[in-house]
Order: sequence, then C-alpha cells, then structure tokens
Amino acid sequence: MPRKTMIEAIRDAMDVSMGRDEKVVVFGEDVGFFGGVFRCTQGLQAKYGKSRCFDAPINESGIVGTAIGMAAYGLRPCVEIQFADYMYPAYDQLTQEAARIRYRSNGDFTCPIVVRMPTGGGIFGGQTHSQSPEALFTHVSGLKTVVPSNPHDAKGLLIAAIEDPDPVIFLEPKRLYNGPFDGHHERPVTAWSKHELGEVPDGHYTVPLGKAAVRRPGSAVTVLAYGTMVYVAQAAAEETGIDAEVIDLRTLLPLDLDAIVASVKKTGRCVVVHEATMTSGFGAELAALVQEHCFYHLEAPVARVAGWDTPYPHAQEWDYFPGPARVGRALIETMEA
Amino acid sequence: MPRKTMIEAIRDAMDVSMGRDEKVVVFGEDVGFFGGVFRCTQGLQAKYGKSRCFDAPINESGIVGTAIGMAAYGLRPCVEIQFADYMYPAYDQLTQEAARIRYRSNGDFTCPIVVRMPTGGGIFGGQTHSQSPEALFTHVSGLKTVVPSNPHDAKGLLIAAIEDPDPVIFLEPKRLYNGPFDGHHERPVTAWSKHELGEVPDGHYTVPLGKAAVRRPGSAVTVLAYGTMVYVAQAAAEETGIDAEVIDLRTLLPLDLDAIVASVKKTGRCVVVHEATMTSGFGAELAALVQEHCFYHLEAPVARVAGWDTPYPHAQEWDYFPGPARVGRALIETMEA
Amino acid sequence: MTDALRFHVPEPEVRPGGAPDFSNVPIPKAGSVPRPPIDVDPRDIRDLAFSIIRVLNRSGEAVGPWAGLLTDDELLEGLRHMMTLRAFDARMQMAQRQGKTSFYMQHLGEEAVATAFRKALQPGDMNFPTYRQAGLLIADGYPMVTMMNQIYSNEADPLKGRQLPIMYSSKEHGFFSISGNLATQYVQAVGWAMASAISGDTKIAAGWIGDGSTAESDFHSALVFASTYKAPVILNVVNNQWAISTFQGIARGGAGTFAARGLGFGIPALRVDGNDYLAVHAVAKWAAERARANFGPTLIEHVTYRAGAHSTSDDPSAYRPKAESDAWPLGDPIVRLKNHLVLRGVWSDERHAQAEAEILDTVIAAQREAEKHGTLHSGNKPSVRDMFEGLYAEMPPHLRRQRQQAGV
Amino acid sequence: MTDALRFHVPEPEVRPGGAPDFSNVPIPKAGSVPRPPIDVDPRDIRDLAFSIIRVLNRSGEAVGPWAGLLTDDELLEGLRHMMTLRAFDARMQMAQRQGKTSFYMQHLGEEAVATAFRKALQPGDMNFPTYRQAGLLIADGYPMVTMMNQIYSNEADPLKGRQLPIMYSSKEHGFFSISGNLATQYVQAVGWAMASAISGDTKIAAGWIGDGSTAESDFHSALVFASTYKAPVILNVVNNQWAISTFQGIARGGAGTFAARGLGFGIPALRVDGNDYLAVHAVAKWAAERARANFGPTLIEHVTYRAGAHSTSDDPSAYRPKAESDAWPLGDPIVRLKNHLVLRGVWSDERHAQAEAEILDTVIAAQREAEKHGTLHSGNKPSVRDMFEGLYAEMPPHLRRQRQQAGV
Ligand SMILES: Cc1ncc(C[n+]2csc(CCOP(=O)(O)OP(=O)(O)O)c2C)c(N)n1
Ligand SMILES: Cc1ncc(C[n+]2csc(CCOP(=O)(O)OP(=O)(O)O)c2C)c(N)n1
Ligand SMILES: [Mg+2]
Ligand SMILES: [Mg+2]
Repeated sequence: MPRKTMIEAIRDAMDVSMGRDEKVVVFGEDVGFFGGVFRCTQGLQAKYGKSRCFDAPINESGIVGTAIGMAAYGLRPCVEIQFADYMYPAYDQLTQEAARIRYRSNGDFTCPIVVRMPTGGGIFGGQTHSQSPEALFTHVSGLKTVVPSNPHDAKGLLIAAIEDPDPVIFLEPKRLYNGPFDGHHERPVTAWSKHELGEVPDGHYTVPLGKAAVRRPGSAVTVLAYGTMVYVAQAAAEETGIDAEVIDLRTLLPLDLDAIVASVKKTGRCVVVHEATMTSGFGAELAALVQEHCFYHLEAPVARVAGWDTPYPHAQEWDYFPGPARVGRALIETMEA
Repeated sequence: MPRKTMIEAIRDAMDVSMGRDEKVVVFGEDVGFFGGVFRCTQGLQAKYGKSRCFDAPINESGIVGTAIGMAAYGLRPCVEIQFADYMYPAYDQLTQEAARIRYRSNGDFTCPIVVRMPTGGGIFGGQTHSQSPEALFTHVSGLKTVVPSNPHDAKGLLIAAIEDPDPVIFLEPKRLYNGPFDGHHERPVTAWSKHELGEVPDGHYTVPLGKAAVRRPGSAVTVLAYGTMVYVAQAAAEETGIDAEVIDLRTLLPLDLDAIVASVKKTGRCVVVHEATMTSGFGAELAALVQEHCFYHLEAPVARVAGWDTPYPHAQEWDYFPGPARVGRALIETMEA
Repeated sequence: MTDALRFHVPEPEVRPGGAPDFSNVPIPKAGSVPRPPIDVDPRDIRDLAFSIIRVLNRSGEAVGPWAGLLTDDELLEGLRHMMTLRAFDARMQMAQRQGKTSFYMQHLGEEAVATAFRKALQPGDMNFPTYRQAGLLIADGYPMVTMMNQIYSNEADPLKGRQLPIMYSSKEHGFFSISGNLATQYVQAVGWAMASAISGDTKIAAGWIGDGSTAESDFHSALVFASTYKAPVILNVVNNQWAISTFQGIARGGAGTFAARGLGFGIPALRVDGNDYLAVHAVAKWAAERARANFGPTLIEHVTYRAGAHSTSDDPSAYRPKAESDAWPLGDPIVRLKNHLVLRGVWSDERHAQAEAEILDTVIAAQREAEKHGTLHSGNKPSVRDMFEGLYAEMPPHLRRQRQQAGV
Repeated sequence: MTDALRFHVPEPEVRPGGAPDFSNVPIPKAGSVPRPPIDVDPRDIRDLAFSIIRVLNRSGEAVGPWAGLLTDDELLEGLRHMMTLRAFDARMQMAQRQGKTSFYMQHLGEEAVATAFRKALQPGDMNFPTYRQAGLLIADGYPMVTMMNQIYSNEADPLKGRQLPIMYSSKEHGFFSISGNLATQYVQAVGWAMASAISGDTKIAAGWIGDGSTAESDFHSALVFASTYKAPVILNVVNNQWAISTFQGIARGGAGTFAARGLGFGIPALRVDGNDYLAVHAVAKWAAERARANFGPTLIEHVTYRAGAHSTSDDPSAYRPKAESDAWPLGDPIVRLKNHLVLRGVWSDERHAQAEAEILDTVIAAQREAEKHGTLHSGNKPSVRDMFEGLYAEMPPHLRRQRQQAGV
C-alpha cells in the first residue's frame, strides 16, 4: 500500500471527497493557488477550479461564517484555519452558530462543515503557533472534535468528517505532519514512510468518528492520549518498561467511553496526557469520567500530564512540552501509588 | 448594616472604585446614560462624567480591545459585556491578548482590566441569555475568574478585581441579582433584604480573590459550588437531610484548593455542581483535582451535577437547570455509593 | 504648547424632558434621487449613500424615477401585510404582558421595511433576518398560528420550545433560523449567496442588521467577503435610530450615514425611506436585479424609526423623549401607504377601518387556535425529550446517557 | 430567463512564469496631491483615498506641498536608519539560516515606512506595531543588541525567551508588545488613544496593520471606536501588495484602495508613496498634528511592496514572478532617498558605500555582542523558571505547584 505523509493523506481525503461530491468546497487563507502554508490543499484548485478551492481574506470569522451560510445552502465546506491559534476570531461563529443551527431550527437548517486546523507545538512556533484548544470545543454542545494521529486515520477521519451531517472540528497535530514524533526532539526525525500507519489506501474509505484505537496493548496502566501524545506515551511505556495500554482516542467528542472504561477496569490505573494547558483541559474531563465510571477498579488516582498553565514559550519549548520523561515519571508514580 | 441587592452592591463597588481612583473607567453597551440593561452602572455617568462612564458601540471585541489599550496606557477599565453569551466576539482579545500581555512583554506592559458579564439561566432567556462560560476562561492561562454568590461578596470581590494588577473575568449570576435563588422557581422569590449576605458595608472593602467560603458546614459530603448553585446545594442538603458541607468557591482561578482538599479529606465524599454544560465544564477540573488530591480519602466517586450537554432551551428551562431535586439525588447516590 | 486632548462621546440631540428635534436629519424631496442602471459603476453613485430615496411625497403621490413598479392590487396587499404585522404585534405584546410568553419584540413604525422587501424577492431566495423582520414571514404567507406557536413555546412549536420567542425559522419561506447573537448572520448570508454562485444557481440572499449592530465585527466580515467574491447578496441595514438605549450616533461615529460604510468596499450603497413601502420595494428590486445579473452585492440603509420599545424588557422613556416618535419626519408607513391608495381612489377610510377590524379578527382567531396548543406556562409543552433531541443528526452516547439520567 | 450566477474570485495580474505587470497601478506625479489644512472636513478630501501622495520625483527632487519638512541632517539620519534596518535584516535572515534562531521576518523594500513615520511622533507616543515595523525601533535608537537578544531568545533576551523572535516590546521606545495574532492590536491602539484623551494628556497612538490583515474584524472595531470617540490615533495600513501568498485584491475586494475603508467612517484617509521617506514623514506629521489638535483619527495607506519573502518559512517564487519586485513602479526607498541627497549635494556614492560598510560593521559588532549571550540552540538560555514567572503579578498556587513539579 502507498505510504503517505499526514499532509498527503489529508490532501488525499479532500481530493477524494471533492471528486465524489461536487458540493464539497475548500477554502481558507493561502489555500487556493498556493495550496496552504502546510501545503495540505496543494493542487486542489488546479484540479477542481477556483469555485471549489480558493483563497480567503484573512478573517477567520468570515471564513467560518460564510462556510455556515454555504452549508445552509446545501454545500459541504471544508475550510482551513491556518493555525488553531487563529481560530479565536471564529469562535463565536463556531460555538454560537455552527453548533446550534440544527438544534435551534429543529433541523430546518443544518451545518455540515469541517473546520481543519493545525494544532500543537514542537516546531518552535511560540505562543501563537503551538496551541491545542480542543477543550474549548469539547465544552460546546453541538460540535464534534477529531484529532488524528497518523496518515491512515487522518484520511479516513477527514472523509468521515466531511460526510458527517454536523459541524466537525478537525485538529491536525502539526508535529506529526511529516512523521510520528515521540517527543525525543534531540533524535533524528522518523518519516511516515517508515511507519505502518503511514500506509494510506487509495480512494474512498472512512474511519468512523467516535471510535478509539488501542495503539499498544498492556495490562498495568491505561494511558489516554491523542495526536502527538500517542507516540510520546508509547515511548514512555517502552522506556520505563511499564506494560501500559495506550489508547488513541481519535475523536474527543463523541468520546469512545466504552473503550476507555473497559481498559481502565482491566488495568486499574490511568494516566491522561495532552499537550494543552492542564487546567480545564480535556484531560480534566477524561479524569472525571474515569474516576466516575471506574472508581471501584482504580488502584491509584488518575494522573494528568499536560502542558503547564502558561502560554507556550519559545525558548523553553521542550520544557513546556510534556515529553516521554514526564509521562514516564507519571507512569512510574501511578504504578507505585 | 445596609442591605442591598446584588445589582446595588455591584454598582456600589464601581462607585467606590471610581471615587478612589480616577484611573477607573466604566463602559459597555447601554452602560452610560441608561446605566446598563440590568442597571448596574446607573448613576455613574451622572456622577463621574461622560469620560469615565460611557456607552460603547455594539462590538464586544472592540470593548475589550480598547479596554486593553487603555490598561496599557495606565487606566483601569471595568467593562460590561451585556450577557456572558455575547462575550464570544471578545474571546480572542480576552484569551490571546489580555491574558498574555504581561507574560509576553515580561511585565513591560500589563493589563489590569475587569470584564463583567451576567451569567447563568433561570430567567427564560433561552440559549442566548443563559450561558455559563466559566470553563472557557479557566482553561486560559493568564486570566482570573470570579463568580460571586451574594451582594456582600460581589462588592468586595469586584473592588478586589478592579484593584488586581491582572485581567479578571467577573461573572455575575443574573438569577441572583435580586435575591438568593435556590432553584425552586415555583416558590415566591426571596429578596436580598431578607438575607444576611445582603448586608453590604459602605465604602471600601475587599474580599480577596482565591479564597473560598464555607456556606454550610457539614461532615457527610462536600459540595463544591459557585454562583446560583450555592443556594441550590444548600436547599438540596436541607431537603435530603444530608449533612453536606457546601463550599462556595467564589474564585475559580486561582482556586482555593486547600479549602477543597481539607473539606473532602474530612467528608470523604464530593459532589460538584454547576449550571454550565457538563462535558469539559469546570466541574471536570474540580473532579479531576479532588480525585487526584484526595484519592485515598474518597469513599465514593466524585459526582457531577451540571447543565445537560445541549444549548439552554427556552421552554424546558427548568428541566435543564440542575435544581435541588437533581442535586439532592446526587447527594443521596454519593452517600449510598 | 499643545492643548490637552479631549474625550469625545457622541450624544443624541435630546434626552427625556427635552423637545424632540430631528431638524438635523436632512430629508430630500420625494422623487428627487435618480435611479441608476443596474450595471452602474459603484463609484458613480457614491452620493446615493448620503441621500434618501423616496417615492411617496407629502401629498401621498408616488413620484420620481423609483415610482410605478407596483399595481394597485399589490399595494393593497402590501397595506394589508403591514396592518397585519401591526395587529399581530399588538396582540403578542399583550400576550407577553399576560404571561403567555417570556418575551416579545415588535416592529411598530418599521412595518414597511421587511414586508415591501419580501415582495422584491423570488421563491427560493433566502433571508438571514434579525428579530425585527417578521414582516418577511407575514408578507410571504407564513401562517400566523405557527408564529404564535413558536412564541408560546407550546406543543405545536415547530422549534420544540428550544428557541426564544420570535426566533422563527422557515427554510420553505426563505427565512433563516434567527440567532440571538447580533450580526453573526450577516456574513452567513454572504456565504449562502456565494454558495448559490458557486453552484451556478439563480437564487440570491439577503442579510439583515440593525444600525447598532453594524458596529459588530461580522458586519465587516460580510462586506469583505461580499465585495471580494461579488456575492449575489443584498445587505440591509435597518437604521431605526436606536439600539436599545443607545442612539445611532454611537455606532455610526463620524460617518454621515450607515450606507457610507459600503463606499470603502466598492459596494453600491443606497439609502431609502424605510417608511415608504414603494421606495423600499423599488430599491430592493433594483438590488435584487443587480445581484441576479452577476453585478454583486448592494448595501441598503433603510431609514426608519423604532416607535415602540426595544423589547418587552425595555422602557424607552428612560432615554428618549416620549413624543420623539410622533416628531419623526418620515411619518408612519401604514398611514402613508393608506393615503396614497385613498388618493388613487382604490381605498377609503371606511375600507381601512373595516380592514383593520377584519385583520384583528384574523389575528385573534389565529391566537385562539395557537392557544389551544398551550402557552409558555400552561397547557402542553414540548417535551423534555425534545430538549435532548435534534442537536446532532444522531444522538451521541453521552447525550443518550444524560437523557436516561433525566428519566426521559 | 435569468442567467446562472457566476462565482468571482479575484486573481493577481500575473503568476510565476508571467511577466510582472503593474500597468494597472496608477501612480500620480510627485507633488501633484494638495496638502489640506489639518482641520479639513474629511468629506472634502475623499479623493485623497484614491490618489498617492508623493514627494520625491523620478529625478530625485522633493516637490510639491508635502515637501520641505526635513533638514538635510534629518534626511541623512533617515537614510542611515533605512540602511541599518536593511543590514540588520540581512544578518538576521542569515542567522536564521545558520540555525541561530527559529524564525525571522524582514522589511526589504519597506524600510521607509516605519523609520520615517517614527520621526513624526513625539516621545511618549505609542505604536501598536505588527511584525514588520522594526524600523520604529531602529529609528528611535533602540539598541540592536537587545533586538538580537530577543531574536536569539538568549540569556539576555528582555522577554525571557517567552516570545517568538522579532516580537519585540519596549514601552520606553513607544513600541507595544507585538502579538502574533493579526489585527488584534489595531483596536488596542485606539483604546490607548482614548485613554490619553480621557486623561487629558497630549500623547497620541499609532496602530499598524498589513493589507491582508485589514480583512480581520478588529480592523473594523478600530475604525468604529476611533470614529465614534474621535480618538487621537493614526491608523496605518501597510499595503505591501501581498499577504503571504495572497495578493492584496482578496482583502481589498471591489474597493479601489485600502484607504477607501476610512470613507465609510468619516475618517480622513490618505494614501502615501511608502517608498518615499519624505512623503511618509510628511503625511505622518500631518496626521499626528490632527490627532494632537483634537481633530481625531487619520487612516494612512502606505503603498509599498514586500520585496522579500513573507518570512523565513516562505518562498514567494511559488506564487509570484521572481522579477516582480524589480518592476515595482515606486522603486527602492533607500536608492530614492540616496539619490535625493546626492542631488542636494550632501551625499555621494562614495559616502554611501562607506556608510554601508560602517553600518555593516556596527551590525556585526552588535551581533557578536548578542551572540556572547547565546543563540536559540546554544549558549545560555532563559531559564525554565522564566517560563513559569511573570504570567501574573503574583504567582498563583497552581502554577507554584507546577513549577515545583518541573523541579525548578
Ligand atoms: C453579540 C450581541 N451583543 C449584544 C446583544 C444585546 N442586544 C440585543 S438587541 C441590541 C441592540 C441592537 O440594536 P440594533 O442593531 O440597532 O437593532 P434594533 O433592535 O434597533 O432593531 C443589543 C445590544 C446581542 N443580542 N448580541
Ligand atoms: C489571526 C491570524 N490569522 C492568520 C495568521 C497567519 N498569518 C501571519 S502573517 C499573514 C499574512 C499577513 O499579511 P499582511 O497583513 O498583508 O501583512 P504583511 O505580512 O504583508 O506585512 C497571515 C495570514 C495570523 N498570524 N493571525
Ligand atoms: Mg436600531
Ligand atoms: Mg501585506
């Protein structure tokens, strides 16, 4: 099977979707002629024309706002926000409009849009190119939130998101665009061509929203992760020698609670990891759910490893990033608790 | 001591602050001549002039954005967002700017602003006049978030917020403006004049940010609440006869974790309540912290009672609102767990 | 030495206690503004952003180049729509006072704007209205009973009690689901219009916004996108002089008019007498033709006056003179159209009085019918199940759990 | 039958492979635009939003009503500032390539804008810059070593490694902490200016934004507030023709110019030749005087060209012809000022070459000095403690716990 980078897989997903359904349109800042600053839309304008793939003014609220109007008309817009850090101007449209149109109109109007945005740090992007705002979406009823961790899933999930009848936030961990990154920034980069999850089937397929995947089976402790942290967690398990079961959530909302509960009931311990700021991060929801549903199986408190409660700094990037050492320490502490 | 409504107490806090410090300015939509749709700024323009209290264009981003600029100049703006539901256009300015200016400039510039906004439901305001977005602020490093539950605290906390050197989000539970409301909407309304926390000292005093208050001592279970839910929790305790300790958090960030941990270690059980949507609400953070810090003292899972994961509906307002019956049920279940 | 800077806060001419004063509002003579061809270069009509297009003059005649588009029957229908809207408002206002619903917003004095506009559109076109354009529904024959069911949040409420009163939605009638958040839908209208153009369709969209709400950022987004992609959209600004207690000068700032905002985008911007049914219709028609002929967006400022309170939660006597509405120089839209029709010999005071009575009967009948299905606090209601349903096409597991927890 | 609608997407004149073409950019003759009095009624100068104020003509003479404000010494200083900025850019660009920092953004071709503007301000005035106005710092004598320390995120970085390279902050030099989020600071500039007016101060503010970023909503917020409260602020739009790969037509839409945006707000809007040091300075001075004299805001569109890449992460050959920069009709700002000074007899090719060498030496010396304090990946760094500190005036308990957890 062909191996692709995550960028190629994402592009492929849009290509396949645009080819199958002429209602799918793609736009965003620098998305048209140039093909996006991460090149995820490269070639789509040339292939499908300027009416299906085009550059947008630098106005995230306008990008999402017009996409909502298009969706109400009957199109299926898949728009790009250049960095998740720049979604804030669109937050009103996403949370107060996209998320609610079906509900408040009792289905008279719907909003099948996908909003893609690169997320996470690890590229020395500082506080305005590194954010992970997933918890700001999971708190909003009416949205779905997806975070792929590999090219195979990225393509299948994105196609599923585009075909979904409701608004989907699609967060792309930019540090994974070119390879599985386990947090060892001092080591050479691995490419997707070397990884089995870099295998991306041609043509149409979907990975269903709302289903987690076990990336590393284990019996001692459950690690709940998504995006880049999936690889960090795997590395931490290897390096500590702890028999951790690493679950890649893939979709945060709807959440695959069954998979989580089954694993934690088996292992009796749980560590939750994410790159976003700790307080009120999605890890809080995960920890709350796990202790609620697995209380009598837990042998240790659910631990959280996350970005510190500061903006993402530039020089201290690797002190901020919750790398394998910090996750490893949490695994050990959780085992010893 | 004089008894005041929460509206009068809030107005008094601004009056006292404006009188003491000419750097304090107040503005927002309908805030000037008219004195605000909830009348919290009534009389301030007449007393301090149009330069200190004025009407703003309907542009929440502009209100907060200009306030940030004013703070950088050296003023201390205290602005009003007409309803918390309308803060979303300002979310970018609040989270990406106000919250970060001190940090990113290493203290070269600071941002001592207060952003007041009425929050919560219970007035048949439907999905756009009922929201409780506190978790969207607590996830953002650099902000402080305050939720008063009575006139005495509202005045003291608001003065403290205005004097605070950093940006403070000040959420005013609108259902408490005129009296302590315990969720029994079918009963006659109690007025603040009948409640001891309606006693508001004249002149200057502060209630420090970051300190919780025990509203009802108890030994069986700890209830963590803020705003309107403080009274709902008290009612639930009375009605179930469960000896619950009700803690009014008052400030969500910085959080008084010591007070929480001390109580839960004593009671061994904990119920967290809030009006906001459950998933990724601030209750998730509280549950996560409690199980982390009190794991070995907990005799039951930390329970959450919150608004359902839907927009706040109009007709089904009281089915949505987590009233004393639902909180009571959680207390009983937690005691029986 | 430089003088100290001074802070400038715009103020209305008068406040309660003062005598209403509109002497600073220049009112051009009816018929005096030319009607440009629809392919006009926007640069050639910049002055239209500072004038007011008017058709009905003080004597009730329809004059000038914008006159003559509507038949007597159409005008009589328009009159009936405005009268219906006014009667509807009065009843619903009262129903709110009686506790039958939580909230209401009326259109008093602004009835011409949406009713006349609607008749310039074609089936399939889409409006993105604010809370003050129920005239669009009335003029399109949307059943009043359904509107009332929504207002009452009763068992027959098409929106299942989820939305605030008056936040209607009807795709069939080209009326997009209203949002309580101001201005958000202005840019959605542009997106809808872009989608129509992308699809090679012939349908156009119309966005609606109030004077105060033009200050919101989405107003700018809408203009940027409409201007860039030449979207087939009509961008309406209803300048009713007030935004709750805030006079239009706060939103407008130093610009002479709201229409002027269009100039910075190369969008043709017209001001129209919003209390003149014929003028509103003619200008709307011009803009609709432009949009449909691929000439792109038009900005229309409807100059009118909010004669009533902002909503049932508001009392305007706190911030403006009580008699200000009577002094409004553009008069009452119903009286003006009535006078015109009387002058044309197709209407009379008697027929008007009779029509008023008939309309009231119809509205009351609709109200009775609606109340059979209940009102907010009595009778049958949308169910608690309805609260959990319809958020997603398929209910996700966590919501199913919550619904079970709620016991429904 | 109505034709189908068509979707319109603006396109630049040429793409890579094509021959650069600026024939559609009308360039008025230097000296041809009048200089109105500062108390002019904005309505009387609407045409200035569609022209370009220019002082230096093709022969290098300073002509017309906007000429004559600066002495030879001041001009020589201006030349030095521009040359310094260009040399600084070249070294830092290289430093980034050498891995000494993560990122850099240069000003190539736009050096006149900020350097000339800065000299029209007074001490205490405040700029709210974007990432492409380092010229403000250079022209105000901010130490290059400090700038480099920030770029290197080294132990002497005044921002403690927390901010991206080039996101400087200096209250002392009237330079507000730069944000990576576009446009947010435009409205903050207005707020700062409002505060100055509220305080009865004499200081004014200047906001900065790029052509592409005018599409952002905060641009609108800024204009609304500035217009309403007549804030003493200068609102600069730097139109360098490109926003990363997106040509200015996408942001500008159907408006002829970005300055035109001011017209809808009653804000005087001027376009200036951004590659003409004298013109930028003269226009800035005019706007500053207006602001200080309580006449309110001015919008200035600086017409220039981004000759380099957007940033070190960008390669413009993918989206525009390689030689487009050479074809830019307003020339190079350094060459133009140099020619003028040579013509005036106060400068020569030799002295220019010598100055170039001297400046390079100074920049290199500053760089050596800065590198003593380390570069991004080598040498001493801001500490991990620095990461936790300075977020709040007083560190809250949860952050103290996290810092302890981090072992610092
Ligand atoms: C984003 C947002 N901010 C504030 C409000 C509160 N609000 C509701 S109506 C209104 C005034 C609107 O005035 P205008 O746009 O002139 O419309 P009008 O009511 O006059 O028709 C305000 C401030 C809101 N609904 N949404
Ligand atoms: C809110 C936001 N959206 C998008 C970006 C990404 N971005 C950075 S610079 C840029 C282009 C800006 O172009 P322009 O305003 O013309 O300024 P120039 O770079 O030409 O000086 C974009 C899209 C951002 N930084 N912030
Ligand atoms: Mg209005
Ligand atoms: Mg640019």
